[in-house]
Amino acid sequence: MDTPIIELTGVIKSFGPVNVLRGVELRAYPGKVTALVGDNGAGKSTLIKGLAGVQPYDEGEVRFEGRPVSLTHPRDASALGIEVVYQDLALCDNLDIVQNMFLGREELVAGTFDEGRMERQSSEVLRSLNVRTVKSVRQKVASLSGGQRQTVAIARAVLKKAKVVILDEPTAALGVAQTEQVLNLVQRLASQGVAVVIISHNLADVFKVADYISVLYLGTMVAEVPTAETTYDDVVGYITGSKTYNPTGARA
Amino acid sequence: MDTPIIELTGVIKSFGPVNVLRGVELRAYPGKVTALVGDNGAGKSTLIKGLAGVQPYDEGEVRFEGRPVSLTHPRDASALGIEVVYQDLALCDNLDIVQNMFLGREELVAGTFDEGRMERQSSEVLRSLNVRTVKSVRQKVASLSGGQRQTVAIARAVLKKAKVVILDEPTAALGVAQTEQVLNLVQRLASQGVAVVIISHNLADVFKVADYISVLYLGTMVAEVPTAETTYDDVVGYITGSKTYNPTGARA
Amino acid sequence: MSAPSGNDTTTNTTTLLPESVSDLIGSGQEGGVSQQFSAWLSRVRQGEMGALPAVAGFIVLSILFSFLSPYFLTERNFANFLTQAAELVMLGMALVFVILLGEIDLSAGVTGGLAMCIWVVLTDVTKLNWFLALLIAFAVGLAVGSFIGFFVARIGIPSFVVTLGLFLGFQGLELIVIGAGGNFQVQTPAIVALMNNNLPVWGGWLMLAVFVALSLATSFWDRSRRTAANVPNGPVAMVLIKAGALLVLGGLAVFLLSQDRSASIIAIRGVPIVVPIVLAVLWIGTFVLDRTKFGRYIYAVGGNAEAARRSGVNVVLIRFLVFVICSFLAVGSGLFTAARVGSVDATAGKDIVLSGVAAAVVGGVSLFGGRGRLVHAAVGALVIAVITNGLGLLNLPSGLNNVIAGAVLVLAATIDALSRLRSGGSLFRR
Amino acid sequence: MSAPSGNDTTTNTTTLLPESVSDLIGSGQEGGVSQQFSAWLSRVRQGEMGALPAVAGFIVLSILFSFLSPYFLTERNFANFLTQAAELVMLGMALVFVILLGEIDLSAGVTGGLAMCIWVVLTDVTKLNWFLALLIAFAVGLAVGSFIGFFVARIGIPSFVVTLGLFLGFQGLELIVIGAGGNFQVQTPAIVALMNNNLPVWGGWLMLAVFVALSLATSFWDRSRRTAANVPNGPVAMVLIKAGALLVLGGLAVFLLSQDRSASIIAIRGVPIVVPIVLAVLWIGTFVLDRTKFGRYIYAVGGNAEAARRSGVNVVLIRFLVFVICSFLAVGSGLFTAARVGSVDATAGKDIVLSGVAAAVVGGVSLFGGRGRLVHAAVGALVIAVITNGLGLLNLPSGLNNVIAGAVLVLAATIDALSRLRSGGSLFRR
Amino acid sequence: GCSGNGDNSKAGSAGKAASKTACVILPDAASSPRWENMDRPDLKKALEDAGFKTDIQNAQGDTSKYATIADQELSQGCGVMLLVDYNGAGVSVAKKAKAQGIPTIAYDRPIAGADYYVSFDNEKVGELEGQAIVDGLKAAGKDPATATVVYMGGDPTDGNAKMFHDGADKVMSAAGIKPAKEPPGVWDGAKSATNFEQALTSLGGKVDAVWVANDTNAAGVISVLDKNHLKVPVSGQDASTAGLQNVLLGKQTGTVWKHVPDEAKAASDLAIELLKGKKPTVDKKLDDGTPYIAVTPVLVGPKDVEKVVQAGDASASDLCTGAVAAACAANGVK
Ligand SMILES: Nc1ncnc2c1ncn2[C@@H]1O[C@H](COP(=O)(O)OP(=O)(O)OP(=O)(O)O)[C@@H](O)[C@H]1O
Ligand SMILES: Nc1ncnc2c1ncn2[C@@H]1O[C@H](COP(=O)(O)OP(=O)(O)OP(=O)(O)O)[C@@H](O)[C@H]1O
Ligand SMILES: [Mg+2]
Ligand SMILES: [Mg+2]
Repeated sequence: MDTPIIELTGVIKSFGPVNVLRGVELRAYPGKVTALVGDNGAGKSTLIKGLAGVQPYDEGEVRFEGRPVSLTHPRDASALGIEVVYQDLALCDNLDIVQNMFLGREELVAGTFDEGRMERQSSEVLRSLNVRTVKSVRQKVASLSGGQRQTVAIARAVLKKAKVVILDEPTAALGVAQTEQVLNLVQRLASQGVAVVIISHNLADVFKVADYISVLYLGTMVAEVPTAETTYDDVVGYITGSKTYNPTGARA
Repeated sequence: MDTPIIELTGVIKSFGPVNVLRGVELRAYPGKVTALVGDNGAGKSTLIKGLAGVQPYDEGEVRFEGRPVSLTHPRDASALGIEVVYQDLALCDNLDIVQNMFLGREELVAGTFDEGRMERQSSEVLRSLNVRTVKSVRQKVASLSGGQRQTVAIARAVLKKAKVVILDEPTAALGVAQTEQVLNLVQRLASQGVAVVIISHNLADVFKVADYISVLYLGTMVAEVPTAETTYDDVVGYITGSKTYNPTGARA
Repeated sequence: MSAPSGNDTTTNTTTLLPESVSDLIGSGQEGGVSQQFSAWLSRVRQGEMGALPAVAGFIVLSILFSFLSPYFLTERNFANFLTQAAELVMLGMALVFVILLGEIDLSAGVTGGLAMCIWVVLTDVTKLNWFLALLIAFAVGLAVGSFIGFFVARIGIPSFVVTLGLFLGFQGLELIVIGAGGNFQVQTPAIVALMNNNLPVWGGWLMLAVFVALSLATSFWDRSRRTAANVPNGPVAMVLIKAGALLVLGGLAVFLLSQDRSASIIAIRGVPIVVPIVLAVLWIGTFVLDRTKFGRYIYAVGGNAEAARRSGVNVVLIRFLVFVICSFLAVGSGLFTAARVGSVDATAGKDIVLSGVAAAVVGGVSLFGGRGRLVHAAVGALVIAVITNGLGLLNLPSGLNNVIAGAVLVLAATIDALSRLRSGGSLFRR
Repeated sequence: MSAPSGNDTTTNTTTLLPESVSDLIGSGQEGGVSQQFSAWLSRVRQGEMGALPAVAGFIVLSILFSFLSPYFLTERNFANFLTQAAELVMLGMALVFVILLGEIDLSAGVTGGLAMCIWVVLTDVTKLNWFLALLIAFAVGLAVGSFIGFFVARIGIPSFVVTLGLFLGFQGLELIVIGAGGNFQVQTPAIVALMNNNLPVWGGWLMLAVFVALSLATSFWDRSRRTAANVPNGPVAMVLIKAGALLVLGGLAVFLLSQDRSASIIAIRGVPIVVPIVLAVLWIGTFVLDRTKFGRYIYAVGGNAEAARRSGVNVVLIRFLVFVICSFLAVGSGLFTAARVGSVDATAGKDIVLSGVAAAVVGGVSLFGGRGRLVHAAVGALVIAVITNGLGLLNLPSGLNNVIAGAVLVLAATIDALSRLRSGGSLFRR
Repeated sequence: GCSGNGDNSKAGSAGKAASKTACVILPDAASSPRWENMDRPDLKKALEDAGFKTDIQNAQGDTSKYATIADQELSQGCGVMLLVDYNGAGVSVAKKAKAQGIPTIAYDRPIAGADYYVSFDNEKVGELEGQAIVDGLKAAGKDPATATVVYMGGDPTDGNAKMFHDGADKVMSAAGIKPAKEPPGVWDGAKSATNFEQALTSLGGKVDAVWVANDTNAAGVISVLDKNHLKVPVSGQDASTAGLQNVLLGKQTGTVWKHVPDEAKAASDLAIELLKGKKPTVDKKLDDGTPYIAVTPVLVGPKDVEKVVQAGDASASDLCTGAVAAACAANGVK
């Protein structure tokens, strides 16, 4: 069994009367891809936002590389090397692509921006994600198409080397070719030792890239299973609540 | 050959120096599902927004039921019975689900709202779309998950009977079961004589529901083909520009 | 090919549902009184507090002032307070309409002032019938509102600039209308009575009865509609509790105002005439905002103008109309000031507008648009008016008075902000 | 299990790229001068016009006034205009920082006024060294800014309310500080010189040379960085054209100001001392906003605070700091006023703040945050100042003067809005 | 103020207890520093020394606030009301007070319906200012009839500004002066400076004298004159620190000094009589028959500054700073 780099236990999160997460567990392993699946409104994004420090959990323990850590601010997460692509993308519409990609991590020379270097890097990362219709990296993000925005958000997260990369439905708006590239990217990241957590409703994709599949159902983690040991139909069953997972291995 | 209810010819749209649509043609038929596919940034959403009157075209002719019409405002489109689900959803975060679903088409009694009736109808439509995690139809849309928001936007578009329903990547954020329901819905709409235009990157879904497939490549319509007469690989080829469509039938 | 059935594109509900679904999604109306109460409590904890912090601020300030001055908690000061606050409540309500769209009207105060200058000159100098002149004054309000609305909604100039231009320009116009150094007395008894006379004692009770009846009537109408649609209704006890609370609090107020509060032998008693007028505007405005398409569209445009536009809302028209309403009600506010001061001069309405905006904001209306109600502005206005009222009893030098007024305003807003913050509402604060 | 390589989580670029890609995505720097120009033109047509409409408004107004008064286009009035505009330009630039976050500072004017009251009392009455007193005055600005920043950024009170509170409170404080005596003379020659003396003629030319050199230096520095990164550079001719334009226009201005503009025998010539100061602030501020993390984060927070927060930007700190900067620069604006008027009284700075906000908005800064530059506010301030300057030459009665000032303001904004509208930019106007 | 009141707060008894209170409403703090810095302390001291309570408030240039203050004072009860009118707001207050049987004194500015009027004569103030200009022109050897004189009045929305203007204009036009320019009136040094600078520019930089309504405006005007190396007759009023300094420096011809304690004393004497329940008689009467106590203002030139200092309306240490020190010595200001 691998040692998880991230381990969540007993995570609880409520919005007023709505209990969104009711004691959730989650593990992510370096060099592996963990898929997080679940129905709409199951609490996947809420779980992720807690890990990112965006919306701290009400209760629960987060262990990073074995140590308990507190994640109350996005800066806590990025200090640990956690990069996140949010479902709602979270880009600044008034800034251009380069500015968005380097926001909070600008390249400096003598205290001022090294625009040339940032431009080159943005351009290279976007190219590697098979972007063909973006005319200029100096385009304002407001004027991008849905898929282009999503690509920028993904590019932003993989620009700097991270220990954990979390992607919340990264391919939802992407075309066939781009989706292919992102799935490749996910596998490449994992092969470099990065722990990847990916949320997706596309089970075909999930089965293509994931090492582990975690299923969230109405705010509880109902299954946490190696991809090799499960089937498409089982996972659909866990997601819709029509099947229950009975772990056969040593993991509880 | 069917008579199209909507027929676009020579549609051109530019944003400053960027020529997004360069003389596009499109047809949609009553009782049929037309899929519009294309790479990210190909101009699909731009094409749709023109049809919805949200972002009028620079040039080009729009014929509706044979007559040329001018679509310069969303109200023009809804007057013709065109309903649209936008890729960016376009919901008012400060309003609740019922208020969003009935925005612009509120049910009145004696000049004031008939809240009861609107509540019931919202609830019923959402249920029919397999929504299980929404606690209350009086929840503010701001607090919904990505998939829940998308479901609300779809429900809004099918609440009233329309002649044309246009869906811009309606299942992008949806779970497995919800996607299933939406595809069913699309087919049910078509069977009632509605002309449906659906944009999707998921070609499996497209082949499941579409009668015609139109492929947009860098702002030009490179293929317009009945689903039955083409294959998955061909369509991918058109999308990525690696294949060219040579119409074999009578349609040019 | 089968065409869809005729022209009923927007009138009929869909027939898409596989079968009629019986188990509805909740609507927050389920459960008994205690459940309703705890749901409300958790909404409050979530940060949806509306005017609650402002109410708290008002109570805190009132307690403070009643310790500092023995005159604060007298029937007489209560009545004074109501008339003093009336113009600010009115202006605050006027401004809510534009603030709900994320716009501002810096000229609201001087619009009222200018209309009153015109009114007073028409009645005093040209001897026009005062009522006709009043109609003209309100027409001026409508014209000003249309002017602003046109420039903001059609031409697209930021409302800050248009109304700042009018703010400057109208001060000049007032001067031209009134003449240098001039001022005119308000001599129309009906207008003076607005602020200086009171309803007969029975009138106050009648007013209360009418408002309680209205509250009950709308509640039961809603219930009947919900029953007809076969959706759950909240407990009937809630309706009665609300009406009861209105009856008790309102009854206390009317009772206090029915006592003689004169310092001389001539008795002064009864609810000031301005009170039912302000309450009527509040009720009608709230009705429009909550229950009509126009009101709903104001919130929609304020929340997401593009989404509203795509839903077929005539955004330009809505934007236009809120300025018209604002200017119209602003004339009402100007009228109250003129009636209370008893004269109109060339600076009328110059200073009140920032307080009006502050009233709305303190009450919980968001300057970014889309969130807030008329009653919020009304409560906010009471908070600001109680600062002036209370400090006025303390006999402080002018400089200190200003300093304290400013400090108390920040303090009141701090109460508001802290209560929202503690409840985790910070996420949705812009 | 292979752990990722050590601690370099944020220092190294990714090694994910399959191979180094050679064909870059464009960056708008490609092509020759004519292509650059047509790209700029189409950006303008798209609605990205920045201060262009304000510049147009300024030119139109100038032409108008030069027809209406023969004194308008004189060297003397040009110099007067520059000193009259300086305080508004400064305040407008101060306000840009907070407006970029979608916030407002209604107290900016009185903050400057209060700081000057303190300064003048310290120098005139307590006979403190004027420079030390000036340091204290600027420290007051910093303190006020920190106060506002704390309440807005940490506590979460809307800036409108906090700064309205201070607007009221500081008027009281000014009164208390100035006390008996009512107004005090500015007797420090160095301060008086700011607005009333001029650079020697060679100083004006030197100033011009410095700014042209700065412009060239930054451009060539940028080019060298781009070359190092191996990304395309714009044509070098563009840099020279810009510098040349600066040289010609600036040269004309300096030349005009180098003529004797005195009506008496004692010659008055040279660039007013305040001009290089304002230009330096403009240059430094623009540098910070365009080229440093802090500046970038201001735009990010103004555009989408939540996105900025998620990117690790310390949103609270940014929000705090913009208020500190605004108040600090506002003291500079107050200083200019005091120097020009030659005395400080208890109402200093009361009326200027709305004009400051209007300057920013007229110049093209969005009140909703995220869009605008310092130079926009500067140009907007020139537009507003030219209204006052031009009308002042026409000897109109007071009321009419106000009316025209308001009307011209709306007119100037209309030019602005119409040009944006025609260019189809309406989509992005909120 | 009221904290010493041992009575309970019932309206009736509060009224009786407070019949020993003198209620005062001051108009603003902007048009002149006198209200807060002189009238308030003087009135307070005189009345409280006589054993009465005072409730002194300032309407801060806002008629609406004026009415609010009046309500607040009347609700605490007043034995006499001493009102400084602000743009007519005093009239309805006087009416209200009368209805409650409270005697009213119009202080410094006339109020229709008040029982008494105590004032400096505002027109007289204007006349003195006008005289200073005329005399200044003559001293400079200029013919008033052909001299270029700019009028810098006060805020025209303030009724007093008109009286100052009319008084000044009476004297000046009698001497043959016609205003060369009359920019919009303000009570604001900064705007006054801009307005004057523009007027001066439109006169081609030539001016022979500037009638200015008060010292704050004069400071702005003088700043512009300095910048243009001009020194011409300039008027003012209030004997403020900056004004007196300008007078000493010879940049301002004179400032009209209204020795506020004189006016305050006349008013407080009258108020005390009224509070004691007496009905004092006054010899002078206004046109409408209102008893009128007039206090005369004084024009202060460089040689008279010492008088102002002696009277306690200015302090030599405030005045004689920097460049003014020499002028102080020359004019015997200690
Ligand atoms: N701020 C909030 N206030 C109230 N309820 C909320 C809030 N945020 C989320 N929720 C609720 O929490 C539940 C989980 O939301 P979440 O966004 O985590 O779902 P998800 O699993 O990511 O779904 P999707 O697949 O649709 O993205 C939803 O029912 C949603 O309505
Ligand atoms: N307002 C705008 N200004 C400039 N360019 C724009 C604007 N809107 C869209 N574009 C550009 O037009 C192109 C087409 O955009 P569109 O949104 O139609 O793409 P799409 O086919 O819907 O892509 P996706 O599958 O990613 O949603 C993109 O390259 C986009 O950058
Ligand atoms: Mg989600
Ligand atoms: Mg799209």
